[in-house]
This record gives sequence, C-alpha cells and structure tokens, in this order.
Amino acid sequence: MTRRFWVFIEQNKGVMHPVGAELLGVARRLANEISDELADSGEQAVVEGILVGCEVDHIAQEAIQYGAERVYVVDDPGFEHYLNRPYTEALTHLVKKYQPEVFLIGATTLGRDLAGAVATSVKTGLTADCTKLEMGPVRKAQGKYLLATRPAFGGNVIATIVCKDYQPQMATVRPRVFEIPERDEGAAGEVIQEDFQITSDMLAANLVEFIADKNAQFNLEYADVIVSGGKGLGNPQGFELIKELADELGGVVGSSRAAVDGGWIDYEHQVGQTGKHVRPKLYIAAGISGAIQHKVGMQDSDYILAINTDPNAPIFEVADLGVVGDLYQVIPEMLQQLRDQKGAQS
Amino acid sequence: MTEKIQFDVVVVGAGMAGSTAAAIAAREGLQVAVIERGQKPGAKNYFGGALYTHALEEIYPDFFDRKPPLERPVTETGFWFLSNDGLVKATVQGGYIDNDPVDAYVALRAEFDLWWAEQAAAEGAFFIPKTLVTDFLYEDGQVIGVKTDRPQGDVYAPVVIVCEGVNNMLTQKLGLIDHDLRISKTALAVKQLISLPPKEINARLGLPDTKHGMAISVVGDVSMGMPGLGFLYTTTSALSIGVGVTLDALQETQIKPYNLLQRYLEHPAIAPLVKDGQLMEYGAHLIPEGGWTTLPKLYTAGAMVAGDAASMVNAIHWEGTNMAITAGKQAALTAVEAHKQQDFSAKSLSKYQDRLKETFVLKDLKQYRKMSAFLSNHPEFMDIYPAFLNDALGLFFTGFGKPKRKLYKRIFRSLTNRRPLFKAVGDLIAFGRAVIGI
Amino acid sequence: MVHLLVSVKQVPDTTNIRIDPETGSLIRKGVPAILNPYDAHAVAAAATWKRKLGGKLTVITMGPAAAEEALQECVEMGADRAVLISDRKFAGSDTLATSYVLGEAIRKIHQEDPLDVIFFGKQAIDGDTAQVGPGAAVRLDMPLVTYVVEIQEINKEQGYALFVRKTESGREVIRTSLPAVITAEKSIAEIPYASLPDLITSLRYQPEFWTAHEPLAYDQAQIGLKGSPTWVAQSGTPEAHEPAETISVEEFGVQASVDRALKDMLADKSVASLWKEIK
Amino acid sequence: MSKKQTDNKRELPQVYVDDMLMSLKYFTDEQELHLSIIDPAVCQACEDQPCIDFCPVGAYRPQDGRTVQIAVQSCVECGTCRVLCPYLNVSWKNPRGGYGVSYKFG
Repeated sequence: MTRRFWVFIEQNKGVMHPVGAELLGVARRLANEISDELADSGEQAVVEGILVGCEVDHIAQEAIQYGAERVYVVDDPGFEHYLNRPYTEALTHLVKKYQPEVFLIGATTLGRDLAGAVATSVKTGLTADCTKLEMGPVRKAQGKYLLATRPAFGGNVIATIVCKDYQPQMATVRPRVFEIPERDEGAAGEVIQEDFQITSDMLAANLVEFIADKNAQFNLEYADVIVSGGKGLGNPQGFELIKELADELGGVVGSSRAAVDGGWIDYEHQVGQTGKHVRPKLYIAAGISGAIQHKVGMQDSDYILAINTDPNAPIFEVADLGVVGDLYQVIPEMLQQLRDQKGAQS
Repeated sequence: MTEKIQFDVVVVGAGMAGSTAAAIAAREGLQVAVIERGQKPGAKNYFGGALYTHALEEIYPDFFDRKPPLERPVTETGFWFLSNDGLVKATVQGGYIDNDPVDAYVALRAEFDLWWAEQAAAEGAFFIPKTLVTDFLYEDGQVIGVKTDRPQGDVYAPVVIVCEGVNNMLTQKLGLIDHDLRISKTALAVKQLISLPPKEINARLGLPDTKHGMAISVVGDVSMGMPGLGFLYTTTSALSIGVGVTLDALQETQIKPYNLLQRYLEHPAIAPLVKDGQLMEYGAHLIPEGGWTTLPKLYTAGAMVAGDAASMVNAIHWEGTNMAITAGKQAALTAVEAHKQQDFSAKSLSKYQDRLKETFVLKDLKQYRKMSAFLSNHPEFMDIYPAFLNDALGLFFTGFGKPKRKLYKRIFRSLTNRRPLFKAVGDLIAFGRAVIGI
Repeated sequence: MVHLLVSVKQVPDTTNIRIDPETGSLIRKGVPAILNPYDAHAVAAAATWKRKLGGKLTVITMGPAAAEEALQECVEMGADRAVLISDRKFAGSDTLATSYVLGEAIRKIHQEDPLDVIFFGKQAIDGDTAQVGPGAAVRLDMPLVTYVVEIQEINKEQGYALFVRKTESGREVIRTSLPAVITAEKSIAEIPYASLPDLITSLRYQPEFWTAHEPLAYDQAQIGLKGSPTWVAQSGTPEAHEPAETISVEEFGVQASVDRALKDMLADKSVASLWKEIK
Repeated sequence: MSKKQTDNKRELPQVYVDDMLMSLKYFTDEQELHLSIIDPAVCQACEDQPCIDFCPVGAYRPQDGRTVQIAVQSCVECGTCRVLCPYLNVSWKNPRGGYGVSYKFG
C-alpha cells in the first residue's frame, strides 16, 4: 500500500506559485517522519503533486525539481482560469481515485477558496493557516497522524488540530511559513495525465472580466522586505527616507497607526491589528515605539531590526536587534554601507 | 407618515437614576421608555466604587433574593493617609460595619447596571439602547418628548426624566443650568482594574475570604498636593485602584492623569499590593463635586433631572449612586402623580423638588455646600497634614530610649515647620465649619 | 421579489481576548460577544439589495442561546426573519459539521421559499478558517464566489448575478446563475445606522428557535464531536519573543553600529536567502 | 499658566498610554467622528497646549506646525477636553448611539 503525501501545485497563467514548492519541501519532511513505520509495515511513502490548468506541463517538471516524485496533471482549456466548481470536482475525483493520506494546499485566496470546497465534497477534516506541521502519535490511536498547529482567537491561542478517522488529512498553509527547498534541476519524476470532463453544470459561475491591480506588486501582506516608519519620523517628509531604504532593499513602505492617524501616509501602508498582518523576511521599524497593536501585526517577521531613540521603547521587545539612535543618522549610514557593498560586488 | 412613537414617560440614560425611575414608574402602570446611548445599559458607566444597600433595598425589598451581581461586601473601610514613602491606615471593621446585610457592596458597573436595567424591564419598562438623545420636542414651552440621532427618531411623552450623567448637555439645553461644568467643581478620575487571584488579594490585604472586602479613601501623596482623592476597592478577583483630581488643578500642574495613577501604583505601600497583577481595564470618568453650588433647577414644564446630571454627588462620603437612586425614585413618583392629575406643568413637577428636600439628598448637598471650595482653598489637607500624620505616628512609635519630652517637641516641630500653628488651628476650624455646613 | 439569506455567527471579540496562562483556554468573563464583523457587512449588503429589488431577508445562526443578540442586530439592519439553531448536541462541531447543520437549514428554507443569493462573511474572527461558506456551497450544490467586495447586479428574472471578487493579483468579475453562495469582504457595504422604528422592531422581535431535532431531524452522526473529523488535541498561549540585544549609537558611533547591525541582519538565514535575490 | 512645581520627591513616571488602551473595548464609528478641533489656528496660537497632557487617554497628539491631532477612536467620552481647553476650541458631542467606548467592567 502506498502512503501518498499530496501537494496542490497552484499556478496562475502558467507561472507556478512558490507556496507549492514550499509545501513539497514540507511533504518530503512529513514522509521522512514516518519512515520508521514504513520499515516494519513494508509500505512506502511518496510525495506527489496535483496540477490543474491549461498547457502546464512545464510546471509539472518544476514541481518534480522541487521534490515531487510524481505529478498528476489535469490539463484542459476549461481550467485556464481558476473557477471554484471545476477545480473542486477535478480534485475530488483524483482524491477519491488515489486515496492520499495527507493533502496540503497553499492558503492563498485561491487555495482557501478551493480547500474548503474539496474538504466538504470529500467529507474530511481541514485545518486552515497552519504554522507548524508534523507527523506524530495521537492519544488512543495506532501510528502517526498529521499534527497541524495553527493560531486561533486572533493569534492569542495556538492550537494543535488532529484529523484521525478521516482521509485525507487536509491542511492549508500561508505562503512563506516554510522555506523553499533546494531546486534539483536533474530530479526525475513521473507525470501522469489525468483526463477529467468539465460538464456544463460545473460552469454556473464563470469569469466575465479581470482587472489587474495596478499596485498589486505593492502588496504589503506578501512583501519580503518592509521598512516601516512611525511618529518618531517627526513629519511626513520622513517617509521619503524610509522609501529610499525600502527601494534599496527591494522592499515596500509600512507604517504605524499613529502615522496614518496623523495623515502622513495612506491606510494601505498601516501594519498592525487594525491594519495588515505581515510576515516578511526582513522588517525594519524606524521611529516606531511599538504599541501592542503594532507588534501583533508584525511580530511573525523572520528578522526585525528596530531603530529608536528611546532605549526602553516596547518595539525592542519583539526586535531581533535594536539600534538605539537617531534614525536620521542611522538610515543614511545604512544606505551608504549597502551601496558600498553592492558597488564592491558588481 | 409612520405613527408617532408615544410613551407615558421617557427616561434619558440607563444608569442608576434612569433605570430606577423607569422601574418605579413602570411598576405604577405607566408606559416607560428608557433611551440609552451605550450598546447596553452600563456600557458607558464607570466608578470606583461601592453601592449602598439602603438605596437598593428601597427599590426592591427582595433585593438579595434576586441574586444581584455584586462583588465583595465592604467589611473594612476608612482612610489611608499616604506620605511620600509611608502610610497611616485609619480603617474600621466589625461593630457598625458588621451588619447583615452590610451597608455597602463593591460592584462593577457594566455588569450591575445591566442587571439593574433588567429588573426595571421586568417591571415593564422598555429599553432602547444604542440611541443618543440629542434634543427635546416642545409645544409652546412644554417639553413633550425627545429627539434622537436616529432617522425617524422622535419619541413623544408628556414627562421626560433626564438622567444623562455628569456631562449634562441636555440639562443645559433645557435651560435648567446656565453654565457648563465648572473646572474647580469637577474632578477627573482615572482607574485601573487589576486582576489578581482572590487568595492573593486576601493575603495581601488581610481579608479572610472573598466574603470580605475593602473600600478605602486614600488621601495625601496620591494627588501630589492637588485637591483630590485616591481610592482602592476590592472586587472578587481584582483591585480597583484610581485617583481623581479637580480639573483646575490638572490644568495648572499639566500632569498627565495616567502618570499620576502610575505614580500612585508605584508608591512603596501600594506597589506590593498590585505586584504581578494583570490590567483588565483602564478608564476615566468625571465626578461632579460642586453639589449644592452647581445644582441645576430640578424641573421644568414636562421634564425633570436626576443623578450626576444634577450634580447629586457627595464626594467626601463617596455617595453618588444612592443619591441617583433616591432622586430617580422621587422623579418617577412625581411623574406618576402628574399622570394621575394629567398636569405636567412646571408647578406640578415642582413636587419632585419638594419630595427630594425631605430626603438626605438635598439635605446633605446643602450641608456640604462649602466643602469643595474648602478643599481647593486648603490643599494642605492633601499633602501637609497626611505627611505630618505619618511623621507624628512614625516618630511616636520609634521614640524608644529617647526622652519623650524631646520626642513630642520633635513631633510638634514636624507640624509647625510645615504649617504655622495658628494656621493649622484655623484650618481645623474651617474644616469643621465646612463639614457642619455653617 | 428576491429572497436573500445571510448566515451569521456571534463571536468573542478577539481584540479583547484574555487567556488563562495556566490552562491556555479563553477567559470568558468580561470578553464581549459581538456579531462577526464580516457577517455584519454581509447583512448590510443583503438589506440594501432587498430594499432595492423588493423582497425578503432571512438570517440564520448556529450557536448558543446568547447568539439571539447577534440576530437582533441583523433585524435592526433590515432582516425580516431570524432563525437561531441551537442545541447542546452541536457542541464541538468543526467546519465540516457546521456546514452540514447550516447547509440543511438553508436547504429547508430554500424549499419553502426559493432563495436567490446566500451570503456568508469571509471568515469568523475567532476561528478564521473561511471554510464554512465554501462547505455550504458544496452541500447545496450551488455556485460559489468568495472574497466578494462588490455586488454589481442581481437579476432574478434572467437568473444571473454579477459579483466582483478580490484576489492577490487583481479583481475578477464573476457571473453566476441563481441561486448562488457568496462570501463577503467588509467593503461589500457600510454598516447602516438603523431608523428608530427598525431598532424598536428588532428589540421586540423573537427569533425562531430550531434544535437538532425540530423542525429538522439532523443526522446525529454528522453533528457535534461525532460529526467532526478534526478536534483540538492541545492548545496554549504563544511563547514570548526574548527581548532584543541593542547597540547604542552613542556608545559605538553611527558607522560601527550600522556595520554591526548589517552584519547581524545578514547572518539571519532567511534574510541571507533574500539577499541573494536583491543583488 | 505657570507649571507649578510640585515639591514631591517621588518623580512622576512616564507611561505609554496606548498599551493601556488595549484593555478597552471600542465600537469604532467608521463614518462619523464625534470630536473635532473648531479652529486649528487657535491651537497654533495656544502656548501651553494643555490638552496633550490632561486627556486621560492621550488622544490629543501634537503635530508639526503646532497643530493638534485628535485620535478620536481612543476617546472615552469623559468630557475633560470640552471644559479644560483654555479656548473652548473643541467641538464635543457624544458618539452616535452604540458607538465609542464600551466598558466591559466599569
């Protein structure tokens, strides 16, 4: 019997969303975590990708290079644009056919829309926005199951959820919670074309028009680097210096609520409980004292550098490193040193 | 045109005065509407504080059988005189305090006021929350209802009882008073509710169990010389600690209220009581301290005013809620009488003031009419005398091995180098007069 | 005449959560319960369209008896009928069981008085799963549009509706047949300030009370813990971040402080992985 | 108005009030603000700007150019600013019904 660890490979107009690669890395780790069970049961664990779209074979290869041993592909013009019903029916068909043990989906708007529908049509459990995934023992049960850890009550509680008696154990994960695994150009894997007929009743809802978001790239929530300014800037012009540093690091500008309240910058930039929740790799907080409302929105960042003149500003409680000094000295110096380093390399 | 929204009585505000008035009037068979601006009755109310059994039982004789949501009974009460680094406790327990039921219970307004409103609803009063009364409806000078900020928001009633609280904008609009709050006659109180395990509270304050509680007036260093009072109340599983100072003092010293409160919480005698406590709620509220000197006209054609809106507070004795309850009842009884006579003129409603004169409410306010002026003119009661009291008792109880004559001289000098003797005596006399009200 | 339905939920206000440090469970006392904000905006949108096209708005909720207050708020905003589905047997229901309970209730209402659009809030702020809407759509076999920020048109005569939904890359205009299920973002409509007559009506309105047996006999195996594939194995409070090491510019000077800061920053593996991309 | 020096030895601590406001429940009115400055020029001419100190929730915040900004969502409707503003320059009214601070304990 094969124990299948599935990952939904999300793609948009022929471009693979990185969350699929991140989850292939996770699926590989989960499969390894049950290797002891495999030894004595003679079963084998396999990491497989599920890909739905139109002319997406090149993405199947990319998935294999990120660790998928096999990719099931449903390739049909009807799947060119994401629509909930056809995608849900296709995935439900594949799940029933191959009976995977674990099924991971990226918690993008597409993923969250799809996962809820698939879990219901397959009648199984689904845990949303997981921050930790591992295979482990469950009370009163034999063998290892998916232990899905997620925040609840607005992040105030961390709960570990288990889905013991239903298959597959489904979970969605937000982009960039896990790292992208190394890409192995030489990896080999099998691609299986699955045919699936879209019937007219599945097209009760269809796309009439698509309006690209002009500042989509400014999407604060998905930014890798955020440089935020607060009242410590003293005035709105301070945000020009913040923007300069953000551009230098390929990031976007964020702000505290106080700066938005002061009318210094648009609400779209506000990070915090009443603004956006962000989890960039690098978060630089300049002139932000760090009220709890702000910390709640950015404390999950991988690395936080705080610059503030007040040594006991609350922001230092969540920062990885704090520079106690005047940002109007520290940031220009940072820009200088960053440019010198870049100059040295090119 | 949608039909008119008509009641026999409209009460503005579902606090102590409002819900009481509604209960009494509804009990007598009148159609009563209570219009409350908060999400629920109690949402906008905030106090130290304690409720007084005499007033509660007067409205509901079976008060305790109804299982009211009260916190700890007050079994120990009194004054703490704070010096810069010390404390003299003058509290009393047992004896008069040890009644069954006790005279005062600590309470939390959000929960209690909602329950108090539910009792009035059970009597038949109709509560309209989430609605702000903005003005009155008149018919040739006679109030015949209120305007609210909701579309189609007029509510008609021949009698309106205004219980809007300390910011009495409607009372001013009615012309019952010709000025806004006086900054020397109004105090701003800020408070923290700090949760601690009940056993910890009992241990730190020497209370045997949660059936025992404290209500303390804190005088001295807490207000940094400004006219004002601190307080400390024990709820079942939290300490309610705050300080209030008059607005003119706040304006003059430009001290931030929350810094004053923090300093109070960090006082050497207070800090150990709140150590490791968790802040459950911070808040601020004004207290009308003008009493008699800022009392508005209590009635006009078709309307009466009761509670904080009519500055019915006796700060020295921490009495406000019982005054509001008493006034609410008297206003309601007057409204019932007016309905019997079908006479809602000012003259008819003037009986409200006559009734109130018979109660402690107007009597006490009159007696203490000089008190708030006294306190602002005699700040030494807020710093010099508490500090002296600490020094005097401190020296007295450490005078071992020293000739006592020298000791008393030193105690005496710790008074006179703060306040010349004749002035101190003058202060005492002035205090006596302010208390007696001559 | 349209018939619209909104499924709402009363949630603890997560901006005011207090957790008992020992047990890691929610401290109920003093935590206000509110109508889930996304659901409130959904009701506001439904009420606007009901008034525009003429018709009826029904709201349903599954929860404890106290959830009646949330229904009252919906009537205040314009709901004509409110149903509270409440039973101890539902306790512990996860999203699959919840979508079964709500799905069957909606099916019954639909059979008695055909529905055109069924609204869910994008997610509930206590669970944040965003699964119940999609789940109900599957159970009712109706088209689903999630993250709706604007309703362009509801055309009962020709049996279609136009919804605008927002994704990371832009806005999609979706045309669906009717009836359809949508999940609403806050920007779908502003919360109205109800007229006094509507408020008074809501204060006097008694919601219908459904249980696990009446008027619908729910399959006991699909509700509550029995009907829930997932359950909470363990819960606790997130561990605190230890406070940062700080460099004082006063002590080390700007140049040295920034140099050390950049080195420490680049030493972090996820920033380092990023750094390759920046260069 | 002189800033009277209080002679007390124990210094006044500096509290970050925003953190305390997290303990409060507000129903924020997205459509109407119940407080506003009547004439910003008066604030610019106001020498002490006492509102920045006396407001118990620190809702009055100094801006560049000596204007004052009100963080209306933090207001607990105590009324102090209405009567203490030296130039009565605050347009003060209660929030719309159901909005504003909603004490959980009180």
